[in-house]
Amino acid sequence: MTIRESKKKWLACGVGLLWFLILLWPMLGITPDGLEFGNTLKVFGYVAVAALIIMLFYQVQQAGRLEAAERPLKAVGGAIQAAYEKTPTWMVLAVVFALAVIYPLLTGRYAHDVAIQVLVYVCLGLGLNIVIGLAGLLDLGYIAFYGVGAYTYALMSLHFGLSFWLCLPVSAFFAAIAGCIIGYPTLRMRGDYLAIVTLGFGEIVRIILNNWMALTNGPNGILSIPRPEIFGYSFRSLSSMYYVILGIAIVTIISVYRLNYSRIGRAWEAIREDETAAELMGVNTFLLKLLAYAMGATFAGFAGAFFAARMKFVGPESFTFLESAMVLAMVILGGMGSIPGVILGVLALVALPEVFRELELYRMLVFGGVMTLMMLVRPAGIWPAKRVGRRSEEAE
Amino acid sequence: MDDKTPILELKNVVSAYGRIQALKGISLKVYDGEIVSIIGANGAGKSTTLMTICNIVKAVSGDILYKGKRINGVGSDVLPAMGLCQVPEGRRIFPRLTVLENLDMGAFFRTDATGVKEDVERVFDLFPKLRERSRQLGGTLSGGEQQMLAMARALMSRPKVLLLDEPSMGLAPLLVKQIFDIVKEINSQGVTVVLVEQNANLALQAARRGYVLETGNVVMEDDAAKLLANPDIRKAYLGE
Amino acid sequence: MKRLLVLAVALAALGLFLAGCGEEKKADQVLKLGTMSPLTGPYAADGNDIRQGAEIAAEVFMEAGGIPGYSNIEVIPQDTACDPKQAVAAANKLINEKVTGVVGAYCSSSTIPASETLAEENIIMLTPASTNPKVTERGLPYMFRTCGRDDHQAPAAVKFMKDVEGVKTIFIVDDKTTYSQGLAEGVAMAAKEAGIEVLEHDHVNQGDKDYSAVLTKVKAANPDLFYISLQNSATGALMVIQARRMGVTAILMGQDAVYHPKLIEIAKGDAEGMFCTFGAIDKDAPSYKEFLTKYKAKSGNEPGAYSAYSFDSATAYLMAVKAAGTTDPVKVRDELLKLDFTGASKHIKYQENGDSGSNYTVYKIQDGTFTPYWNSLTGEKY
Amino acid sequence: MDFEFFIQQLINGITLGGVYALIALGYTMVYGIIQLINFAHGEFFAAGGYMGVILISYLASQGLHPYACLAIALVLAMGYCALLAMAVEQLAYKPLRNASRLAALLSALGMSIFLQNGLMLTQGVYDKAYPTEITSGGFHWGLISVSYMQIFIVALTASLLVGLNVLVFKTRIGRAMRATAQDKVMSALVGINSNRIIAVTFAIGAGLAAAAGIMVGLYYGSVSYTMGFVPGIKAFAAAVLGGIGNITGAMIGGLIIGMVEIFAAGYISGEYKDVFAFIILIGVLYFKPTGIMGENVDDTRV
Repeated sequence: MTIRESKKKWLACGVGLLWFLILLWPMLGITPDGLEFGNTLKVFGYVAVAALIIMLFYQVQQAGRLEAAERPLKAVGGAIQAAYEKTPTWMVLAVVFALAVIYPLLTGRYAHDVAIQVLVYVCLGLGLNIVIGLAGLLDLGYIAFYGVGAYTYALMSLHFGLSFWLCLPVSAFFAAIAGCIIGYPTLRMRGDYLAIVTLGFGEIVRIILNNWMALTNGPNGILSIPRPEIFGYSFRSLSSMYYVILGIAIVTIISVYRLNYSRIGRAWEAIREDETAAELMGVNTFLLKLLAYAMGATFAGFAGAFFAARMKFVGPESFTFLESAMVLAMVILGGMGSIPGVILGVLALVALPEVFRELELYRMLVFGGVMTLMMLVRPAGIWPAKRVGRRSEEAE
Repeated sequence: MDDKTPILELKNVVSAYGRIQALKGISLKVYDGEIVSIIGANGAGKSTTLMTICNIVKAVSGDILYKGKRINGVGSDVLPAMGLCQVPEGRRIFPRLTVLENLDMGAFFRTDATGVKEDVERVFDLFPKLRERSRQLGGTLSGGEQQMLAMARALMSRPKVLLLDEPSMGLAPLLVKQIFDIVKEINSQGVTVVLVEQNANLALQAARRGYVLETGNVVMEDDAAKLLANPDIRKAYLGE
Repeated sequence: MKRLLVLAVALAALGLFLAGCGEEKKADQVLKLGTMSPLTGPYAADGNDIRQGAEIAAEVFMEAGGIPGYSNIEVIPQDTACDPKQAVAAANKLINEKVTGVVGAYCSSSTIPASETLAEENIIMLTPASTNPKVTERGLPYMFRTCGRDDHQAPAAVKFMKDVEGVKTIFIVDDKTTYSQGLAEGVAMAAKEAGIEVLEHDHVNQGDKDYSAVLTKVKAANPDLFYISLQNSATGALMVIQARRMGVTAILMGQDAVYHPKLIEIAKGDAEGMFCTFGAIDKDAPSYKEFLTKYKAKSGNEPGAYSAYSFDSATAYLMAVKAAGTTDPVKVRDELLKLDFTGASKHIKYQENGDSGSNYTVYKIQDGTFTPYWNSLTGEKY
Repeated sequence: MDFEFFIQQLINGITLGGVYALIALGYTMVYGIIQLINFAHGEFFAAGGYMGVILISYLASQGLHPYACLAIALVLAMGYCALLAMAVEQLAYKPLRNASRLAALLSALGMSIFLQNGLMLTQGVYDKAYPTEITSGGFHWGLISVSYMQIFIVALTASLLVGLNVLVFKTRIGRAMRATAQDKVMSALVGINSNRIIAVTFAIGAGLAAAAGIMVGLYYGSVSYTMGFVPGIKAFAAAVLGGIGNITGAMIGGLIIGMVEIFAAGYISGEYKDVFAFIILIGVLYFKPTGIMGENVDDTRV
C-alpha cells in the first residue's frame, strides 16, 4: 500500500468519526435542560479509540509488519488444510457426527438448549435454502410453515392424542399444503414483489394464529403439549430431546443433500439462473416452483412439530416476521445453496447472541452491527456454494 | 499541443473482469481531428477498450493519457466535462426520459443554459427526426432513432473526442450509411472520433487510421486504406 | 484457503463454546438470584422496572446485614424479549449460572414455559407481573406470584363500575395478548353477570399506533364507560389521547398494565379522570416510603408499575433463604409459605398454590397522579 | 349517523394513509435507484420522531414560540435523518453495490437492528412524550371530528408530495435521479456522479420519513424506539402495491393501505385489519404483478 492510499484511509476514518460525532451528539447532548457534551464525548471517546486501534492494526498488517506473526499461523492453517484435503470426506463427517453424539455428555443444560436451537434452525435454514438458495424465490414469510407445523402437532396431540412420531409426518404434510397455498398465487411474481407477498402471507398466518380463538386459543397459546415417547420411554430430559432433533436434522441434511444433486435440484438451479431459458428447455417451472415451496415447507413442518414438543407450549409470538428474517439471514450469511454454509450461518447467528448475552443491552446492537459487517466482508456468505456461479467482480 | 502528441493515448493498458484478462496490454494513439477505427471479432476487447478509457472497467496497469495527462482512475463522470465522451454499445438511451430530457442529460455538467439551448437546436438540425419526437419517451423510438439520439446526446457535451461503439449494430443498411455520413460530418466539425466496429469495411472507409484487435491484443495498426488493402484483413474481417 | 480458515475459526469457536459450557463453576459463597424480564423489545420499559426492583432489593438486603454464610447477593438479569423461546433460553442460562431463585417474568406467555423449565431443576420462581390465572394453576410447587390475578381484577373492576359509577353500558377494547385479552374477557363476563350491557368487545393489534377506526366505533356506540385493556402503558396513553381528541366522552377505565407514570406523562391532561385498577400500594405506608427513597437514590428514576412487586418478590425470597439458612428449595418453599410481612407493594402472605392474594384498588388520575379512589376489598372509597 | 360514521372513517383513513405514503416514498425512491429494499428506512422514521421531540423540548425550554419550535425542529430533524441515511448508505450499502442483492438486503436488515437498538440505548426504553399542546383542538360536527393535527398532516403530506414531484420531474437533480435509476453506467458516461445522486436520494427519502416521524409523534403523542417496524412494513407494502419505484404509486399505495386498514377495522374487525390490507395487496399483485402504477420490470433486473 502506498503512502497516498494509506493517507486516504486515515482521512476516511477521520471523516467517518466526525460524522459519527455529528450523528451521536444531538441524540445524547440536547436536553430540555440545555446542551450537554460530557456524555457524548465519553461514548465518542470509546468508539474513536477502538476505531483508531483497529485502523492502526490494519495499517500495520497491510504494511506487512505482521508477517512474522502471521507466518506460523499461516503454516498451521496450511497444515490443517493439507490434512483436511487428505482426509476422506466420510472421516470428517464421522468425526463431526461423533462430536455431535457425545456433545450432551460434555456440556451443561444451557449448552443443550443452545444446541437444540441450533439444530432447529438448521432444519429451518436448510428448508428455506431450498426455496431461496436453489429455486431463487425470495421468501420473507417462511416462518409461517414452522408455525403450521408446530400448531399441527400441538392440536393433534391434545385433541386426538396422536403420538409425536405419527404427528411428525402429518405436521410436515400440513406445512407442505400451506406451502402450496402460499406458493400458488405468488408464482407469477418475481423478485421483490414475491418478497412482499410472502411477507404478507406470513403475517396473515400469524394474525390468524393470534385470533382464531376456537382453534388456536389465540394469544394464550396451547399449553402442556406432551413430549415424545417411544416404547414407554419418554423424552423428558433436555439431552434426550437433543437426540430427537439431532435425528431430524440429520434426516434433513441427507434429504437436502440428495435433492441438491438430483434432477429436481438441477432444474431448480436452472430456474434460479434464468427462468425463461429453463422453461424453453422443457423444465416445468410452475410445478417445480410449487414443489420448491412444498419441500421447503416440509422441513419447516418437521422443525415446527419438534419445537412444539420441546417447548411444551406454542404461542403466536414465536412466528413473527423477525423470525423469518432471522432464518433468511442465516441462509444468506452462511452462503446460499450450500449445506455447510447454512449450518455455519445458523451457528453464527444463534450462537452469537448467546455469546453476547453478557453484553446485556448492547447485545442486539452488536448483533446488528456484526450482521452488516459480515456481509461487507463476505458478501457471498461464509461458505458459498460451489455451483452458484461466481460473479466476476467478486473474484479475489 | 503540437501535432506529434496524440490527444488520446493508451500505453500497455491491461484490464480484467475479475480473473479474466480482457485487455492484455493495449497501446494505441489517437491524434487530434482524425477518425480512428478499432476493428476485431466478437470478444476481441474492442468495447472493453472504450470502457477502460472511461474508467467503467478499471485499468489494472498501463497508462491512459488524454491531452498528455494521465487519466487512470479519474471518475467516469468527470470525463465528459473534460471533453471525452462515449456512445456505448447498445446506445443505452434513458428509456423513460423524453428525447429532450435525454439531450439535457448529455449536457448535465454544463451550466450555460443558453449554450445548451443553442446546442439542442444544433443537434436537431443534424438529426431532424429527433425534433419531431422531442416530447416522446426515449424507449419508444426505433433503433435508428435511438442511435441518433445517443449520438446527439453525446454531442450535447461538446466533446473533443467522441468514442463511438458499434453505431451500425442492428440497423438497416440505408440507416447505417446515414449514420456514417453523420459521423464524418461530426468529424469535419473538429471532433476526434474513435470508432469501434464489427462492420470493418465501412469503418475503415470512414477512418484515417485503424487498429485490429484480437483476444485483447493489438495485432495490427496502419492507415485505414492500407488495412483495407491487406489481404489477411480482407479475409478475416471482410469476408473474402 | 480462506474457506479453511473460516472452518478453523468455527471449530475453534465451537471448542471454546464447549469448554466454556462444560466448565463447572465452583460454588462460592455468593447467593445468585436471577431475574427474567423483557429488556429489549416493546415491553422493555416494564422489564427494566422488574430488573431494577430486584437489584435494589438485593442491595438493600445486603446493607441490612445480608444472609449469614453468604458474602454477597448477585442478581443476574436475563432478557426474555417477551418471547417464549427466548424465555426458555434465559431460564436454561440461569440454571447454568446456578441461580437458586428467579424473579420474573413479565409476559405470562414467557413465564409459563420458563417456569416449566425451571421446575425441572426445582428452582423457585416468583413472578411480580404475570397475572394470568394459569401461572399458578398448573400445580408447580415452586411457582409463586406476588401480584394479583386477572380473575380477581376483572370482578373488582366490574363491581366498581356498577356500585360506584352506576355504569349501564360498556365498550371493551383489548390488544390480543394473553394478558390483555384474558382480562378483557373476564370483564365482559363479569359485566354480563352484573347486568351491565357490553356494547362491543373489539380488538386492536400490538404495535398499532392508530386507533382512530375503533375509537370512531366507540364514539358511535356512546357507552357509559370505555374499558381499555392494553399490554403497555404507552399504548394506553395513545388510546386515551386519541379517544379524547375524537370526542369520546365516556368514563375511561384501564387496568394494571397501563398503570404507570408514563401514562400520565404522555397523555397529560387527557388522562385526567381516568380510572385504573391496580394492586393497592399504600403510598403512605412506611414500607413504601422507605422503598421509594431507596429506589430513587439507587436507580435515579421513579419506580414503575412493577418495581415494587419485583422488589417485594426478591425480598421475600431473600428473607426465606435467610430464615431457612440454605437454598434448598423444599426448605425455602416452607419458609416462603410461612412469610407474613408488609412489603413495598402490599401485605404478602403466600398461599399453598403460590398466590399471594389480590387487593385491587381503583385509582383515579387527578392532578397528574394516581390517587387511590376505591378499595375492592372493603368496597369503600378512600 | 351511518353516513357520519363513514365520513369519520374516511378522514381517519386519509390521515393514516398520508403517513404511510410519506414513509413509502423513501422506500420507493431508494428501490427505484438501487433496487434495494431498505429495511433501515423505518428506523429513519423513528429517529426523526425522536429528533423532533428532542429539539422541540429543547427549543421550547429556550423560550421560543411553539410554532417556531415546531418549524425549526421539523427542518433540523429532516436534516439529521438525511445525514444519518447518507452515513448508513456510505457504510453499509455502497460497498455492496456490485454484490448480490440479497447481501445488500441482509446488510440493510443488520443496520435496521443496529439503529433500533442504538435509539434504545441513547434514548432509553421508555416512550417519549410529545408536547401535544401545540396542535390540540379541532372541529366537531355532530359525530364527525377533525383535529387540527389531522389537517396539518394532510396538508404537510400533500405539500411535501407536490414538492417531491417538482423536484423529481422538473429539476436537473431530479432528471439525474431518474437517469441514474434507469442506467447507472450510462449516467456516469454523461457526467452524472451516481454515488452522489444515490446519496441525495437516500437523504431525501430519510428526510420525508423524518417528517412523517414528527407528525406521528405529534398526532399520537409519543414516540418509541420500536415505532419504525410496523409502519415500515406497511409502507413497504404500500410502495409495492403502487408499483415499486414509482412515486405516484407510493402515494396511492399508502392511501389504499391506510384506507383498507381503517375501513376493515371500522366495519369488519379490528384484529383482522392487517389481514385485509395484505389480502388486497396480494389480490392486486395477482392480477397486476407490477403493482398499480408499475411498469413492466425487466426480467433481468430481478
